[in-house]
Amino acid sequence: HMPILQWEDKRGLAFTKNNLSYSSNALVIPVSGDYYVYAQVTFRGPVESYSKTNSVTEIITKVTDSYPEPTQLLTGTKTLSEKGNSWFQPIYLGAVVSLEVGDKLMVNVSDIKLVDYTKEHKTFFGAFLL
Amino acid sequence: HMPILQWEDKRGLAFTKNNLSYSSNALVIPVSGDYYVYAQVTFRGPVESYSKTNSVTEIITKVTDSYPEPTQLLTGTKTLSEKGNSWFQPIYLGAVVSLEVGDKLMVNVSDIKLVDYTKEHKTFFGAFLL
Amino acid sequence: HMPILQWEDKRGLAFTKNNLSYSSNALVIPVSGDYYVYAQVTFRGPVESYSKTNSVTEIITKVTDSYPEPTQLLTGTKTLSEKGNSWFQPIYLGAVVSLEVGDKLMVNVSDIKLVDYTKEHKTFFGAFLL
Amino acid sequence: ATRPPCPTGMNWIEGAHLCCAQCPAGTFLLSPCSRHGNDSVCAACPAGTFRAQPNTFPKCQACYECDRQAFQSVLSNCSATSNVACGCEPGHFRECLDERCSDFSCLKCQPCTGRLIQRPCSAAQDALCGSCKPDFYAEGGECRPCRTYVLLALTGPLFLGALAIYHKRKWLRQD
Repeated sequence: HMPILQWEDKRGLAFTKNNLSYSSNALVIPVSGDYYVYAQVTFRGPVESYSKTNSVTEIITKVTDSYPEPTQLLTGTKTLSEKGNSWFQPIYLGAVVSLEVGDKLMVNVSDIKLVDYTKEHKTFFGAFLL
Repeated sequence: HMPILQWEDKRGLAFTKNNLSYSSNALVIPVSGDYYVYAQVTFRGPVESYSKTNSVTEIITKVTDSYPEPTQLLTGTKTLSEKGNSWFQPIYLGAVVSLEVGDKLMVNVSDIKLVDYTKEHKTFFGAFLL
Repeated sequence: HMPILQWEDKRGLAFTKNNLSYSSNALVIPVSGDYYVYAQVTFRGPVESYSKTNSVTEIITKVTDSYPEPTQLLTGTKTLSEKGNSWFQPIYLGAVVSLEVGDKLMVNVSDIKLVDYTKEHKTFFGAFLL
Repeated sequence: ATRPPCPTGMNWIEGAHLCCAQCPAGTFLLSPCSRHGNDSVCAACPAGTFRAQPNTFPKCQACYECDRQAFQSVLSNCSATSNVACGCEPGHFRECLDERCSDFSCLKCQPCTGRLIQRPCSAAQDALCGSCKPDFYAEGGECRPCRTYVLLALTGPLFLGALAIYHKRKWLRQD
């Protein structure tokens, strides 16, 4: 599996709404329904001891207790053409998905070392019930 | 006109909510109001017998039966700088628009051969009433 | 500070309602609550008499009367690799933020001369109460 | 919502639940008709907006603008019934972003220095440069004028002459 991003949900901007809660890097769905789920990851590079990356990927996945395999809900994937010098690349995803109580939402990335998590307004994740 | 994307709305993730229905590649508005409309198209290339593409465009358009011209609601256009080798490029669009019952929403793309429709979590289209 | 974009709030697709108002280039929040705030800016170049740009940035900021400094809510920043010839680069941002009555929302950009203001469906800004 | 078909020239107005006469191009529906259908209240499109066709829309469409900073020029201004039309400034040609060319950039025409012009630059496409002009020779993808050595010969004495005067003046100044 691709690495999963961890989220800070207490301090600063990150917050949870209508009692959606983050626990162990997943957004836990409190009530079944249709949610608009969204996430942006800002990738940046090159990162020191690091071979050339030629693409970055962000995937919002759903894990349901009753089903072993995570389901890929939304994917943003972009090739990079910035040869060698420093680059940054945001990927935004958002859509309506039908979720059940207890479902867990996570954000997977192609390479966690490339994620710019320094500022919460550059990399964020959330959802709201319609 | 630019080619219009067709959507699969029965199987898998694509689904319609609050009785929005897809018919002949358009999302049909069941009740007048303000909707958040969104779509992501993942483009990828190069595609075999294919001259160089230097940009990709995604446009969400509205068609009203009583008016002969479609209205462009949201546009994402990106030039490509990945010379020759394989590339992929997602474009996400989303905004609130005022719609009337019977209005049809469609997604036009600059070149349908470049659209990656293999996975529904990479290319998707939807709307919800506020 | 980075320059602030001015917006059209009446003509064409633009509208304001439920007394969310627009004044001196800011959306003014009429009632406290959680809002989905979004904006897309299409950047383009080159523009005459203009040195090379190697990145573009869009920031949605909040200004609160009770706090002198604007708060950066959402940031999209992208390096450019289109050497010399003409380029287009859209940046979309959207997320849920908790706002107080009287808060002002603005869109700042790294360089106003690079903003494609020519069509209302390429560069847009909005918010709605959840 | 099942809608009865309206006679031609009239549209179903959901709010009023009536068929109303269409407003002419250049106007929009300010308020729907009353019962007998053809007294729709139409108003002129405000400045900066237009409607190219008869309609019953509550608003007109916003005009586009030409991208003056990116070398676009205005071919025709926006009117109440037509959108603005943009072209490219002289010395530039249009590079379309899609087949319909609804979006395009204006790129500088190539100068064809020292070359024959097979096809001059036009709004639709760049100039097509041919082979080197007479009295020009090709070197490293460029066309250079042949008579440079003649030029050098001419400038030679001048150059030497200038040197002599320079020395003389410098020498004079040293006394």
